[in-house]
Amino acid sequence: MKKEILKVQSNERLTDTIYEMKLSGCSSMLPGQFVELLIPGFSLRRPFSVAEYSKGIITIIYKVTGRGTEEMTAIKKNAKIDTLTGLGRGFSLSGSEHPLLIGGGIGIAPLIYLARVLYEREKSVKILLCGRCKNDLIKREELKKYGEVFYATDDGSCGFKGNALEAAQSLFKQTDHYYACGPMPMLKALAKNNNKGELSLEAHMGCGFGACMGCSIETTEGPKRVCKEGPVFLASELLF
Amino acid sequence: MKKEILKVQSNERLTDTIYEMKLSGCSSMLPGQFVELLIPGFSLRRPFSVAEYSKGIITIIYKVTGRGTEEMTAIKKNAKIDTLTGLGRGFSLSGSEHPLLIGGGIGIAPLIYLARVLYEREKSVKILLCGRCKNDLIKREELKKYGEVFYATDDGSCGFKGNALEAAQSLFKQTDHYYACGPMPMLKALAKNNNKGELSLEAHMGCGFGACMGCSIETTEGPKRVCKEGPVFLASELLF
Amino acid sequence: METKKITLGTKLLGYQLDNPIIAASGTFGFGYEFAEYYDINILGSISLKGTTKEARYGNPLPRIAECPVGMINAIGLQNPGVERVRTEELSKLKRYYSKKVIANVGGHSFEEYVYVSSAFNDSESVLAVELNVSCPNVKGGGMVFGTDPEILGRLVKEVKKSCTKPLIVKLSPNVKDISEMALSAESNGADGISAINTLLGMRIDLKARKPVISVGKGGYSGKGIFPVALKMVNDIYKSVSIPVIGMGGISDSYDVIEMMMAGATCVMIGTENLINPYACKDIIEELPITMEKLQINNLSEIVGCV
Amino acid sequence: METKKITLGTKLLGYQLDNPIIAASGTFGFGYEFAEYYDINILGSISLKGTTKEARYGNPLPRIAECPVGMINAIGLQNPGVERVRTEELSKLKRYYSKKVIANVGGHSFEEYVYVSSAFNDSESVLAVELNVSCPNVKGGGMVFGTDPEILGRLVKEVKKSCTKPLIVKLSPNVKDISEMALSAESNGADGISAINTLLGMRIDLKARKPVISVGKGGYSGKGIFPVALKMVNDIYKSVSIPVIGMGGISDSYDVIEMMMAGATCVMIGTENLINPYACKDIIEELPITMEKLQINNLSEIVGCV
Ligand SMILES: Cc1cc2nc3c(=O)[nH]c(=O)nc-3n(C[C@H](O)[C@H](O)[C@H](O)COP(=O)(O)OP(=O)(O)OC[C@H]3O[C@@H](n4cnc5c(N)ncnc54)[C@H](O)[C@@H]3O)c2cc1C
Ligand SMILES: Cc1cc2nc3c(=O)[nH]c(=O)nc-3n(C[C@H](O)[C@H](O)[C@H](O)COP(=O)(O)OP(=O)(O)OC[C@H]3O[C@@H](n4cnc5c(N)ncnc54)[C@H](O)[C@@H]3O)c2cc1C
Ligand SMILES: Cc1cc2nc3c(=O)[nH]c(=O)nc-3n(C[C@H](O)[C@H](O)[C@H](O)COP(=O)(O)O)c2cc1C
Ligand SMILES: Cc1cc2nc3c(=O)[nH]c(=O)nc-3n(C[C@H](O)[C@H](O)[C@H](O)COP(=O)(O)O)c2cc1C
Ligand code: FES
Ligand code: FES
Repeated sequence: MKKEILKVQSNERLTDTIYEMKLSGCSSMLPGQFVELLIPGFSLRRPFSVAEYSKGIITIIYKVTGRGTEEMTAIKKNAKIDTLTGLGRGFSLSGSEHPLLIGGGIGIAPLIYLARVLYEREKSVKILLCGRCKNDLIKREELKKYGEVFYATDDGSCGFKGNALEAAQSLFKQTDHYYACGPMPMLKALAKNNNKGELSLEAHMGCGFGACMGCSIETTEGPKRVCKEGPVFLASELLF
Repeated sequence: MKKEILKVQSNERLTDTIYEMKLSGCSSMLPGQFVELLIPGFSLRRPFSVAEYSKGIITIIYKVTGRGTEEMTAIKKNAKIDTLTGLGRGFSLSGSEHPLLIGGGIGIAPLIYLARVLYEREKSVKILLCGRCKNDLIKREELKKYGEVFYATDDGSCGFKGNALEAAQSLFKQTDHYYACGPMPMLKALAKNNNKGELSLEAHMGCGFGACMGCSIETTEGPKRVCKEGPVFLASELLF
Repeated sequence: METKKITLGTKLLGYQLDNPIIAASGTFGFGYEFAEYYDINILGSISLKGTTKEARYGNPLPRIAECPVGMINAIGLQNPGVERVRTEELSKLKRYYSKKVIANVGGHSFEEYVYVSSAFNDSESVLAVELNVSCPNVKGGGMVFGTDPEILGRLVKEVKKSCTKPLIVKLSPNVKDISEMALSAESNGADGISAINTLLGMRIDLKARKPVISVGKGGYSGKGIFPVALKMVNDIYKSVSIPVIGMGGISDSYDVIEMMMAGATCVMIGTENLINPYACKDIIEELPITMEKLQINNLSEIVGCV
Repeated sequence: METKKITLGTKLLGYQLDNPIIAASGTFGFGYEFAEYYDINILGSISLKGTTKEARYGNPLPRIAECPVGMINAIGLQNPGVERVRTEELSKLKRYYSKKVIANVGGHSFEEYVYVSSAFNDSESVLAVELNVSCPNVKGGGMVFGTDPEILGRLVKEVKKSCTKPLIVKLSPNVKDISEMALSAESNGADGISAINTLLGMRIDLKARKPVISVGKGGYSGKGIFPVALKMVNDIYKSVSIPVIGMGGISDSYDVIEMMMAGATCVMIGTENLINPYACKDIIEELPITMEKLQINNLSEIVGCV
């Protein structure tokens, strides 16, 4: 964890409700880790997974879901943001030669950086993107560079028509380890069906660095903090 | 009263602790009236007398006395400030042909605009500036344009050595009406000695426009609000 | 998004308000001064400055202290006395405001409360009397009535004997259990509850090394008290069946909706009027837009929905 | 300005602290995690996370809700139980912190409080036990001990029989009269008072139309409670003669000085640690500069000066 003042390089709309922000001045981020931005006018910091990181520049991809993220859309280039960086324990990077990445909606974001790193380590990467409709499946072109990409949508507007678990069934057979991020019901369904994976969770956070116990979940090994021992957990340790 | 978004034209240091800020976009201000600035990060607005007003531009001269005014010194050109303008009842402008203006320290500020207007109305204006030392006697050159200027300092570093009341004694003989603004002990002393004058008072304010009764003083005519019936009061109506 | 018919109309104590936004007592003078700034007829209603039997000047200055988010006041119920309020202030207000208002009543004794609250019996423009049993700024005054359920009950019963207007009891948050107070008011005849009044608070002038407020302590209001107000309004809502008027730190239309979800039938806007003289107007204008965003057609559907 | 010798040293319960800045319970974990960020030996002391007899997971998520200035928490005293705190956590902390700490004790029964508070009798690194009789987040728990002076008195008396460490009683602000509570603690043997714990508060998720916090309500802390905390610390200071540790919304060195002027011998920093992990460090570094500005040479000269 470091407290750093990052500088906004860009802040652009990707879809109706999803934006991409790049910030410079970050000293370290691993795939699956997150940052916490202090948005002026708000008391608590907002946590976001790192969607890409290279040469001190981090990318976050965020969905407007409330007043903080709404305010973020108005942040201009060169603005300075008080940020905690390098938070949490990210994805393991050496788990498998044939990893499967499963992203649901905005949960696709942290898989981008992960996919690139796994690709650079010469893993054979498969990526399953899930959403309600085609519009939810962000960053398709970029992800194609890092592996074979599959799609699933609830309305069938892109790829397989159905939910993540249904779409994952055949892919599960081709992997010994998966990484998933997305809405809680999706993660729950995946973990119950297949416990050889890692899931990135969300929780309302008081601090983001282990001080307040605001984000603790119960696991097979006792309570763990989403912000410190997580946000990435083994499917096998979660008690849903 | 109007709520207007003013734009900072300049914000410059005059002395060690006194600054001058010019703001544009103000629709109306009379001598002795005041504005209330909402400084970002603070709950209540800060009241300041208008030191000059012309063509929509107001000047305020402020002394750094606390955290709000300290913050104000960092405000940059072109910043926008949410302001209530045209507040209060200012100085009467037709009281006398030979007015005497008495300003103590930062209380000199509202007398500048007043002096100019009286001068333009062809009154024969005398101005007494009082302070602890020469440094306190701001805007001497400007005021000389509008009338005959006298000085009094506690340490004798400029003009008469002594306090405002002592210095005013001889000038009182040459006027039938005075206007005063400055620290409370000075105003009290003047009013007790000579009740043919108008005094501009200060009070901690909740609103600045008559809604909260936070600034009421007792007068011979019952309670009056510094922000609404004041800030200028007749010496004869004050109960010290 | 398709446009639906959004209605702000709200019923309070049998009276139909155009919207649930009421200016809170003590932050809106006697109302007419705001008529300089906008047409105050857009307001649901107005609760007038707290009124006592005799004219009162209140506490010495300073009466106001700033807080990180909010303020402390110790006005001490400055008002011209009930006779002049009833005759002069109400008729001045009538020139600008054609709806009914709420008369806010303060006091230091059973007798005073009874006297002042029944003085409005014949005032046609008064919709209800709001009994302020919670003003922290009057020596030997309101607070004791607002912190002891037994004494409060007796007061309410006494006032109801002679006051013919619907009676709203305004509660203090400076208690261990506000619902106990609300229950006592209800069971002794109160027609509604309003809450919360200010929290006791203090600020110190670091240079002078003494309290900012002349009388030492005062009432803390504004944004900083919102979470406390919300919790207390919800507690009251769950324990009584008379309507609750919610207030405390409301600064925008989202806060209004949150307060109504906690159980408020109407809300009052206080401190925000002092910082933004257009606060009530802004809120009334934003409210339908925010309701649409949150898919609320009718405010009554959300009252106490939590 | 000429430079004078400014000293931050403060005496608490017979123990000399380097400065009056103590990390507040529940916002600093068991301390050692902050050692990653700075040398925590600069702290006056640390109050550890509230500890109970058995390990507790606490309340379901969400346990945190944001407020306009501050936050609500309903952690529910998650902790590994006193045995592990005494053995594991304290010895982990010792590696990074060479001074003495304050053990914060929670509970739901006389027996539990007595058991846990005397479990630290032999812990050399424990300067004092802080009895949290005010946690609003435990069912059937702390709050009742913290809102009834008679029950509090009995509890303190009972704990004092077996706990050999100096005893600090941490009071709840959710009462009508906090000095009554402080007096009861003092007259039954408490060696110090700390205040305030969190105010009861609530927030609602407007889309879901239900409380943000899983258990409905929680404890409100942070800047928004500062004026209330200041007033209560002053009330306590004026009614007891044992030292008062002040807290509630302190976010910078000015707030520290204001709290001390109200009567605090030392202060605790809570929520601000969560927003700025360097909060205590920043405050300790700013303090001498602010003291010089305000012409304070020695902190003891300002304690309760108001
Ligand atoms: C480890 C982690 C990584 C995340 N990564 C991303 C990401 O890459 N992209 C993205 O769009 N979102 C991500 N989120 C969710 C994001 O933090 C929330 O959408 C955001 O905090 C909502 O803020 P708001 O002010 O718009 O919402 P509001 O509802 O107005 O927020 C009110 C409060 O609740 C908190 N809150 C609300 N929703 C969530 C949530 N889902 N998780 C945690 N806190 C919440 C806010 O932080 C704030 O404190 C992540 C969350 C966590 C915990
Ligand atoms: C009608 C009027 C006209 C004024 N004109 C001028 C002027 O032209 N130039 C100038 O330098 N000052 C003027 N003042 C005083 C000025 O308002 C205060 O110096 C300023 O508010 C201090 O703010 P602060 O944040 O620096 O001080 P802090 O002490 O940090 O402020 C804390 C709170 O106290 C209030 N406060 C503190 N001192 C005063 C005071 N003297 N009067 C009113 N409120 C106060 C602040 O507004 C704020 O709400 C005027 C005051 C009034 C009432
Ligand atoms: C300056 C001021 C004066 C007040 N005077 C009264 C009063 O006379 N009678 C009363 O019942 N409440 C009075 N109040 C309390 C408010 O009506 C309201 O209950 C409280 O401020 C909380 O709401 P808010 O946070 O929106 O201001 C006063 C509040 C303020 C700030
Ligand atoms: C997340 C969180 C957890 C807390 N846990 C405890 C606790 O275990 N024991 C305790 O006595 N107080 C606890 N508190 C209360 C704080 O120690 C402190 O009294 C309160 O938050 C007010 O101070 P602040 O405004 O500086 O945070 C907790 C507060 C927070 C925010
Ligand atoms: S958010 Fe504070 S411990 Fe995880
Ligand atoms: S400051 Fe509110 S009435 Fe004067």
